[in-house]
Amino acid sequence: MSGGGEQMTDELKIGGRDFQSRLLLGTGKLFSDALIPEIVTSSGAQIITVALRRIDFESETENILRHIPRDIQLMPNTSGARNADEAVRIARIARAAGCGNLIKIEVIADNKYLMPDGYETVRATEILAKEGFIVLPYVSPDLMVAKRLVDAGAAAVMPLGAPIGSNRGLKTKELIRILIDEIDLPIIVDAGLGKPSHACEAMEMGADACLVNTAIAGARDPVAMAGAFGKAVQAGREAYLAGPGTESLVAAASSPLTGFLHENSTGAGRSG
Amino acid sequence: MSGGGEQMTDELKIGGRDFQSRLLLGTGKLFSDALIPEIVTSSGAQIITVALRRIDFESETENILRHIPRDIQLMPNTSGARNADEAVRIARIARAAGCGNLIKIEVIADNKYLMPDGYETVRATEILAKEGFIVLPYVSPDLMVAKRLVDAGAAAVMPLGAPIGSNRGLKTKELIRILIDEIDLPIIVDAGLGKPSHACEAMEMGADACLVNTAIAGARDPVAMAGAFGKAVQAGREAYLAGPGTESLVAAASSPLTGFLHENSTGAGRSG
Amino acid sequence: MSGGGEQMTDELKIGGRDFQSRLLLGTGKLFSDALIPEIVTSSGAQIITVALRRIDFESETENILRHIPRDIQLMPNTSGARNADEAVRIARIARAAGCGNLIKIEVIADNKYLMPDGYETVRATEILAKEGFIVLPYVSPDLMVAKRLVDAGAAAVMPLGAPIGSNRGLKTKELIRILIDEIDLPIIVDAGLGKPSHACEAMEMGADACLVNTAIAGARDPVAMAGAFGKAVQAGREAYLAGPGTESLVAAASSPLTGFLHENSTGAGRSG
Amino acid sequence: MSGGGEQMTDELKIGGRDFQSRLLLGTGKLFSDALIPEIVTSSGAQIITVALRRIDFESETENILRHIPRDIQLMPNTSGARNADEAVRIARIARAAGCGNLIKIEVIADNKYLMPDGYETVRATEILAKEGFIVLPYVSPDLMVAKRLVDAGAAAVMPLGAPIGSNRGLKTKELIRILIDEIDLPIIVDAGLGKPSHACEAMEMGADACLVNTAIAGARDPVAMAGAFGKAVQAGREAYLAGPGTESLVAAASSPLTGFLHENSTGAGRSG
Amino acid sequence: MPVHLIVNGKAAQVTEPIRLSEFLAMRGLDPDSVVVEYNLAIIPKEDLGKTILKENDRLEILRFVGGG
Amino acid sequence: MPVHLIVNGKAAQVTEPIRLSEFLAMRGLDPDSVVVEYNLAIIPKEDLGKTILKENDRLEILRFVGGG
Amino acid sequence: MPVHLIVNGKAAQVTEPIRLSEFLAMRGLDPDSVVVEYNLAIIPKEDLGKTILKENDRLEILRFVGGG
Amino acid sequence: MPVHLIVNGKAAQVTEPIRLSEFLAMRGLDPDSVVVEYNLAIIPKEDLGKTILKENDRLEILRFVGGG
Repeated sequence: MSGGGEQMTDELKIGGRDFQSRLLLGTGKLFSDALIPEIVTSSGAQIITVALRRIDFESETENILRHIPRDIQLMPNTSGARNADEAVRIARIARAAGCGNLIKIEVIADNKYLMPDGYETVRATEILAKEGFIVLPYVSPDLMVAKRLVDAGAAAVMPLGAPIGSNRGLKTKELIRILIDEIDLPIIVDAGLGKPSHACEAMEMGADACLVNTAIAGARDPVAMAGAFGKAVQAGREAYLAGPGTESLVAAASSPLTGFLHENSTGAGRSG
Repeated sequence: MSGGGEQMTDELKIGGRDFQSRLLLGTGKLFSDALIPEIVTSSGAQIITVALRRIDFESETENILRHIPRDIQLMPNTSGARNADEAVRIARIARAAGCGNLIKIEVIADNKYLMPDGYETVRATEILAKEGFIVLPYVSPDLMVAKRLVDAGAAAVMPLGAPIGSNRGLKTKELIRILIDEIDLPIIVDAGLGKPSHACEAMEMGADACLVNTAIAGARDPVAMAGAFGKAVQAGREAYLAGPGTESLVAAASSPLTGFLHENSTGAGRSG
Repeated sequence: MSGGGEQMTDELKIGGRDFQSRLLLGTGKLFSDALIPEIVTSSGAQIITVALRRIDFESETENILRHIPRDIQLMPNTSGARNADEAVRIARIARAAGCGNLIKIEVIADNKYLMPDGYETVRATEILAKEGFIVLPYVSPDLMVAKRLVDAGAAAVMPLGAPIGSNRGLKTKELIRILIDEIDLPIIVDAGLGKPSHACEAMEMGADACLVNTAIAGARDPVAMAGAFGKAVQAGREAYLAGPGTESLVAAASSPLTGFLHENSTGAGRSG
Repeated sequence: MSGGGEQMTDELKIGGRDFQSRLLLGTGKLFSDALIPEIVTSSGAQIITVALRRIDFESETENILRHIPRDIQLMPNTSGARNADEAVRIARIARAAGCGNLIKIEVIADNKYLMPDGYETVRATEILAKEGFIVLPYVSPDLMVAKRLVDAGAAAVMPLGAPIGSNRGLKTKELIRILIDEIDLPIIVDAGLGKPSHACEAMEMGADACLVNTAIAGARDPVAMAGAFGKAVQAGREAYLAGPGTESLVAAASSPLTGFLHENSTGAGRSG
Repeated sequence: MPVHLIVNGKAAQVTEPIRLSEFLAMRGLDPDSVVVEYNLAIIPKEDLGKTILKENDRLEILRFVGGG
Repeated sequence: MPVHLIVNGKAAQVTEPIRLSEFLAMRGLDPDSVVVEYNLAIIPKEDLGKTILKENDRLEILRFVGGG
Repeated sequence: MPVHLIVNGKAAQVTEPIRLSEFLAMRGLDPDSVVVEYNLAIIPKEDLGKTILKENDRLEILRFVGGG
Repeated sequence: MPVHLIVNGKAAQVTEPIRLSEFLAMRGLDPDSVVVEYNLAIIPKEDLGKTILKENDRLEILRFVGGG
């Protein structure tokens, strides 16, 4: 939904803050949280999600926050919430814990495909936006839900590309395209992006940012994969701003159409 | 085709020379050849194709070579050739003109889709390889043609992703995948790549490089688009080396599967 | 969602009635309503949608109902409704007009992409199901909306494949697949199917039926196209029941792998 | 490649004979050859491929020909051949054995992907066409190879949709589309079609026929699957002749655009 | 005395209180092919002759058309 | 006299009314790395020493973890 | 005196020069269901009884099988 | 006496036998930016002054242009 303009000033604006990077990182499923600083560096990400969970008294686990560089914007999610009230409760705790007022709403009651509940998400967004949160709701790419999120005061809309953690790619392209066209908020594709080319494609279509977790955490080399996603998101954004050419069903010579040595040639093809 | 290894030493080897960049540029259809230095810089490309044409005495045109930076490897193509003999003749002229011994073979007798002629291309490759050329043949992604090119002494195989100049993307993925798997030469996807995500995807599959022309020359801002392709090719390469995770049909939570506040929760989902 | 079993008894059950055909027809945009009987015959359809509109006193138009064969099940839609209340009002008028109690709920407030409003659709379904209607709601393929429709008493769920009238095909495959897997009601793909192969694919995935309008009405020969859709839907259904084989990345010979004349051959390939 | 015309006379012409059915059957990998008559009946196929193999003296196997109904046109293939000469030898034996002069050329030297060798196939076609065979060569979808097959006297061109037996579908659509557009012989898509929707799509694009083996033989119920393919091929052919409507990126209402009850409505959408 | 009506959202009038069935006939409409909503209530075909139009009545006269 | 609590959804008890900060210390938890909800109210770090646990108090002791 | 043959690529022998039709019968093969190539020439069914096997003859005995 | 040539596939002529380098100069071409094929042999830049055009010579004067 963003316009074009000078690349110098092409920043992602979320809740009044400007971000140079358009790749948001999830931190789940990493084999070690100690990788986070390197992943942040290689990817260039400036916004990072974390989740809130009950302490497990039986197993000693570290606080993830100590691995997250100071200048990074935290975005706690409300994972674990099955309805609006639980999401609201988690959001409040996260803010009280000093994580700031950015919150990713995630309300899921389906255990197999982890599909978000649009209705409850709208409700939670409404309540939290009124309380001053910067609300980024994770939803199915449904235009009418997205319109209600605009009315509810969301700061962005985060449609899924495919089920969470599936790595299947931009399978909902058709519907995300509509959100990009119709919704006057940043559109951040979240969930399902499995490879840098998927994120690149989302950005080329005009998405404002991508959130990636599983594809990075599940790679053999997460730091390198994070770097690849960072570049791909940038590439897609730059391509969007550079105004791609059109597709054609037949060929169009890239070398001149006069023949090389043929008199009166109307052109023997040549490539590109 | 390529192995993995340290990124430090991840270079594309063509004819005994090492290249850091895996994006090759075509120079056709630019609205001004004066853009070339900027495009080279933004893309990071190190190999550039040019064509050879008869002088048109009626119109004053400049020599493209003066716009191509010194340290760039030229790769003349044989566009205009309709059979092996013409391709051989063009290659010899290009080398005699001081362009070095890298040559892109392009033999096309079809004017609508500009599809290359595999049989004549094999013949030309055989002759030119024997004469000491570093031969990069442009072909349809046909395994048996590629095997013959190996025998003929080609330095790489350059299968098309879609018809030249069509911007349609990696439409021949299924067949290129087979070349990558079976052919022990660099595979450079040439023709049809219309967006950075297409090039990124080719690299993720294990292609060794991409050649792009129309998608850059036809963009509103060719310099920015060249930069986007440069990043996308790098992203795809890094992703290939980083070892992507696997796809799954169902979801896989990226936040922990213990519920947030639910006793005995087997997991309310959460995203990424 | 349906099981398998003998084809003899493979019927689509909607609201207590059994249908042999799994293709539902829309009647909009036909250049003459007089084509309907032929279209019904060629397609084999047994359920047909109609809309309700104000009389236009300026132009003489016929009553479409006189063109619809007696034994066909009418399914009025609530097109024109922008919210649940309007949908309910239209449904009641349609029933009062003697069209029976089958109703397709369609609530749309978006004029560009005609995307349905899931929230209002659930509300209308709830009200009408209580009043004894057999309710078939047209929705975006959102799992949580579909679950609410089950609770609201819907007789089927009708997710869109692509925007209405776009002929773009089964673009929401990823999400429809989830509905088929998780929702214990007939899933009828409605909107966007542009070619018989799209409908065939939906059925192969396990959809219970397809509703087609624009692709037939917009064909050069609507009667022939209706026949094609009828066969394609049946083909897809039969394939689903016949249990397709699995995909493989490499080849698997369909002729025997012993060579023809090669001693000790481990197999020269052969096709299929 | 075919024109349109009256469906009454829409026949596939191969070697001077007219066929009503546009589905050709392969007979490999069936768990029992005794299924053939039922498969022929359910599919409506009129042309059937068989292979020629050395007798295995150790195991008693039946002659497949006794299962093939009298009125079916046999099309032996040259599977097992690794070059043109072997293909020619097999073709001659098959004809001498009384199987008629229809022959499917299949020359394969690659054991993993079973990709055909276009060069050797052209050679074999040339020789056999001169000897009076009706030659149907199985090839990669390469335009220049197809043009040479036309010159060599082929009766049809049979491009692969994906590797043999892979069930992956119409993966080479982009290249087959070009053959359909440019080659003035019947185009029969052979190999790789895994589901009826794949065959349907090939026919909608204008392919003249499809050859299917693995997808039927590997189904849980091959007889039912053969029926499904028969219908899908017919559906695709009829759709091609019926002239499909065009795709659009936005929606196009299928119910009238006057609102239901809204004064001055410019249209609240409605579906189809 | 004229009777003012809202018919399909637009102002209309008849010169005297007439029956709904008469109104339809005046407009050339076959009662079998239309659906009539009279002040938000649907009027069964057999009752069209029993209903007499009066000042400020709201009529919706509808018909089934093609739709998807 | 023992104090009965519900901690993270499970029954727990302490032998006498102690401060929240003491309870965390007993469990080996660094107050800087956890979030404590006490009877549905979030307790700021600086107040952990002011709150004294009493019978039937409900505690949620939470921590930030990786999530997407 | 034994006659040495190559049958389907493998060495074989018969004890005396016999007709091709007799050879097939010995192997239990119905002439109607096989194709016989004899020293690279295809032998029509009606000629199987006319051909007498001799030293170093090469036979290919083939059959139609399922294929795609 | 005029000399007839075929230059880039078209008939051309010069009034007398001149050097290739002179021919290029007459046409306004910089020898550094063109490639010259003379009767199917490529002429190195340094030899352009040594070659004298004669009746029926075939010249191809080429240049590098953008290509993909």
